Amino acid sequence: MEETKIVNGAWELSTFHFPIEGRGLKTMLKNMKDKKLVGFKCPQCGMVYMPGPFYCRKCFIRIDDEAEVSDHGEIMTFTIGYADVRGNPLDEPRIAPVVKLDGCDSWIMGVLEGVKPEDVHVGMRVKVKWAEERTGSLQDMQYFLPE
Amino acid sequence: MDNKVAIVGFNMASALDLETTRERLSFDLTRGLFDDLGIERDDVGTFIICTNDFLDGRTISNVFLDPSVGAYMKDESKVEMDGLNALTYACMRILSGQYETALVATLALTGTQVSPYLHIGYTLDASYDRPIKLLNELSAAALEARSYLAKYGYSEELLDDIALQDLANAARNPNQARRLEGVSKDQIAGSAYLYEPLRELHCYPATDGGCMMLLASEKRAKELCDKPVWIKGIGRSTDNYYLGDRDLSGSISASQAAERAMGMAGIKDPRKELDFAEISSLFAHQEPLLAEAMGLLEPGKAAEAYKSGDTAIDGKLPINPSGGPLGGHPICSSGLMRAAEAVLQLRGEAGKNQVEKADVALAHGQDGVCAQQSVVVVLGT
Amino acid sequence: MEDIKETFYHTVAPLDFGYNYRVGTYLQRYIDALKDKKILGAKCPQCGKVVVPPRKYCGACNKVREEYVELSQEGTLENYTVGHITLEKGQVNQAESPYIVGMIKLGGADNLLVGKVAGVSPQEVKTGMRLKAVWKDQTEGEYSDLDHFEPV
Amino acid sequence: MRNVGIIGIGYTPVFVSKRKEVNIPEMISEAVDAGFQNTGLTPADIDAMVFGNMHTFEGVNLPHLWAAEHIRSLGKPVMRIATGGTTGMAAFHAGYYHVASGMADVVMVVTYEKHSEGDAQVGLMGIITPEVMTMLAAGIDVTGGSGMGAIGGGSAGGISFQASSYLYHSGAGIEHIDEQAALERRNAAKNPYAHLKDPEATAEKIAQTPLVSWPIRFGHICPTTDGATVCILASEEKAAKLADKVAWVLSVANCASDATTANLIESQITDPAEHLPAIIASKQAYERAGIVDPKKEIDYVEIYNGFAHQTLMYLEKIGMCEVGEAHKLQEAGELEMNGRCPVNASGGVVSTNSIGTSALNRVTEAALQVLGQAGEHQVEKDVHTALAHGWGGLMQYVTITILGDKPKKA
Repeated sequence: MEETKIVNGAWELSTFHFPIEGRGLKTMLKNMKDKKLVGFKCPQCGMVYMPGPFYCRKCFIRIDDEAEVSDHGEIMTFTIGYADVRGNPLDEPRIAPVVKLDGCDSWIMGVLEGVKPEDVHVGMRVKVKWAEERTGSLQDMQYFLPE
Repeated sequence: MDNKVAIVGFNMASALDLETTRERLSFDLTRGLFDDLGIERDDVGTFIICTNDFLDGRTISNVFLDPSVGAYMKDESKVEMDGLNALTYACMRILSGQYETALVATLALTGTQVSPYLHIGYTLDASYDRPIKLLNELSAAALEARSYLAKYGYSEELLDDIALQDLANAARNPNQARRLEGVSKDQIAGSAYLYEPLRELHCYPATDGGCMMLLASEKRAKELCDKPVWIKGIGRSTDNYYLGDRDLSGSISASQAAERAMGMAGIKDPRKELDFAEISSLFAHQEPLLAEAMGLLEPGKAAEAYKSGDTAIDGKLPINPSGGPLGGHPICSSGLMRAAEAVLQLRGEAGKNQVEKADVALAHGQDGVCAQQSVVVVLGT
Repeated sequence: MEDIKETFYHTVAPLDFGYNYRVGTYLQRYIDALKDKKILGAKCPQCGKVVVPPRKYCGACNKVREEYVELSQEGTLENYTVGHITLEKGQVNQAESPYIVGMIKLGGADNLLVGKVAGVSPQEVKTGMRLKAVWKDQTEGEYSDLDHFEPV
Repeated sequence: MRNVGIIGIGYTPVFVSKRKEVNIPEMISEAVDAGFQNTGLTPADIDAMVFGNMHTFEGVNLPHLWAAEHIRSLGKPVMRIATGGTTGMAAFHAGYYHVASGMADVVMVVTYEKHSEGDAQVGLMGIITPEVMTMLAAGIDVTGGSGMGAIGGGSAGGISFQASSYLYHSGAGIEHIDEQAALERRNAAKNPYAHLKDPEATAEKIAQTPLVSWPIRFGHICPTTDGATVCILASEEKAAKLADKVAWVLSVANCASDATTANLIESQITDPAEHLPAIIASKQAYERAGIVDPKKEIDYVEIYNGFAHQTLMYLEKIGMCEVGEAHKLQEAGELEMNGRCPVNASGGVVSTNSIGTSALNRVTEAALQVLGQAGEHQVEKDVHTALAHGWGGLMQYVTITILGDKPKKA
């Protein structure tokens, strides 16, 4: 059968104004200036989330208590990126681990330096490499290094 | 459906700007409902979320809402239509015997996050109506309005009378988003034309809102609350998409849906047996149009009914005693809110808007352009 | 009392995601005819009703419409609205001047075609008016070839 | 609870990357037609319909409205369900509850996707665009440039974390993912409704495709497909009148968790490779179907595998084998069409993915095996019971359906 004409349409996302929860992320960023990682702790089950949501997934109650989290942790899983988000090849493969920091129950994604791709493994101990000059943004936490 | 599924509780909020996020709105309303009923999330068997990706600005709009309605590690599904369809699905899950309780969770931030008109824009025929650019939610409603007025030779003044009744009811209702104290007919008739004959105050306002409702089986309902409201009948139907193929002066979807719902509820004479109706009339003319289609108003008698007060709170058959969607229309929640308002009336808790006799009620919801789809639920004590 | 709004991010996403819709077999025939300044409808083999623009299924009869029918370029205005606003990307803006959107019954069709009506003022337009199709001088096989309808 | 059976299936004649001649309703109508033709039913026999797809992939809201004539829904109740990748099966479950509740006797479930009119990357990005924009606004680099928060450092980030964690916990290697992709593309070659077909596919050929994000290669990833699928469900009483052979629904179950790809707005607490929802939903489904030992009692499995490792991973999650055993079954040839644990004889999602249909096709393909109507891709062993699985969302939804050749005893 023959090809038929194309007409264009769009999903006009540009017209949206999204209110997005930010307490957890803002609290985390603010404290990073002092090389501190701060999450929120459920008063009932004790789960520590970072960035901290305003409620506990499991207990379904409000969370308002802050809790400090270590900058050392363990790799739970990882990937090695060979292409960027658009699928173009990267110059150097990039190791991206998902890390469970000590004292925290949620996981955080990042970049791992100082180790060859073939040597990274689940369970590996890592620590945060902090920036010398910190501004209260996520750039303060530069990457993970082996412990 | 003889008293097998009941509404045991609900919690809703609506405003022009709720100053909240989707997650917070859904958590706050759900938590509030659980506290009211003295239950926890483990007491809920299944969750039906009702949101729409084009309103939420997200593909799979329930992705971040499962935990915030308490569905973490629970059975959950999503209906993407008016909330009364989600109520229908929840009801089915209980009727099947698989679950004793079901939470229906609806919300949309169509007051502050996104224009409510976009969502209908995306339902239009992408290969024809969208490139032609003549139809949109408002122009389609205006064509429907003129068609209805022309059918009986009504003047545009009827629209002002309808809007006045609804907006005055809404002004007294704390659950409504648009509360215009002391609203007058002149104010309505003086508001700007959007598409003739529809003026600004004949149309629903852009609204933020959400409504969470817990349904339960007969046994659980009696344990969970003193005043369960029973779902007596449900009916749904679909009309053609193409406006040019439809008789816009009536509504096939509403008449078929109502016939099915009333058939199930055993209602033969709706004007006698129903005590009031909550109708998703997004535009003033839709209230008598839909009421007529559902057999609640005598055809051609709308002008008299609104003048004489038959449709008012103290009238023969009150329509939208809550104020209806002209007082607030958070898409997805709107139809469920009609049911929630009906529950308030049936429990005698509707405050200043309480109708005198409230034992059997009808709630209506719609989807698509000019109510292409309707869903009707009959509720009773 | 915490200022709730202070804890939020207010995010915009300056993106419109694009889509490419195929018009399909029936509208392609319609567009091809527009190039020749003709308006096509499609006829149901069972009920015989003709719809414009053409579409594959007659929903009422559960039949595929197979026959294309050329329609008259004149018709009656059955319904209309005067627009005082425009809706672009969901945003309401005041229209430069009021304009008419009509529903027109073309000779030979059983449904109404939504079309732009011009050549008559919004005060004078009324249902029952006879209208005719007005074409672009140079037709290109686009929906816009059929520019508008105006009084006969 | 009333017994519910599948009495008819309809596919578009082809599942390919681009249907350039038809528009969206015209394409869907082909599957609806097939459903009617295959069963001899007419629209008058259908009490209600359920419709599902992922509508931001084409930018059409509630497409069942536009397509009403084409899907023959005038005058009928239609319910729209959408839950990401699980949409097709979530819609099927809604159809099931329509009948099980007694609210309808015969229900048609319609699903489709016409990926070629949109952009699948856009559709997927749309899941988290506001969150990603927020992270950018907060100074977080999400484009894979530098610093923390780079989303997985690449395009297949979240899934790669899952695959990587799966390999670690199971002891399987990337070569097993290669082989699984090859095996399913070979199966697809026997399925007329599959998209990517390669009768000569081998692990070696797949291994030559470039790595996107270790351990995921291009060869492990599903295509984007245009197609539509219809499934007709009926009550036991109606099925007896309307169909000669019925695939009975023994149970349905589903489970949702939190979004399991870490982003910095919503903390992740669920391991994407542990996949608790799959464990919970399958246990529930077995219990409801009265199945005690799935290894012995389930004859055939259809896994929703947008990525090839998921066949192996989910076989373990749903208890078809122990953790760490799936790749051993593969090595022993047991996952093949003539094996003891045949899986995805259809070619799976990794071969065909018109996303709205994908989870429904798991059910319809399982049904064809139960009915003995799968033609060239009918598996060798007798199939009395079969399980269909779906996943979706940000890897947090799981749906399970169990089918049998006999109705469940009351």
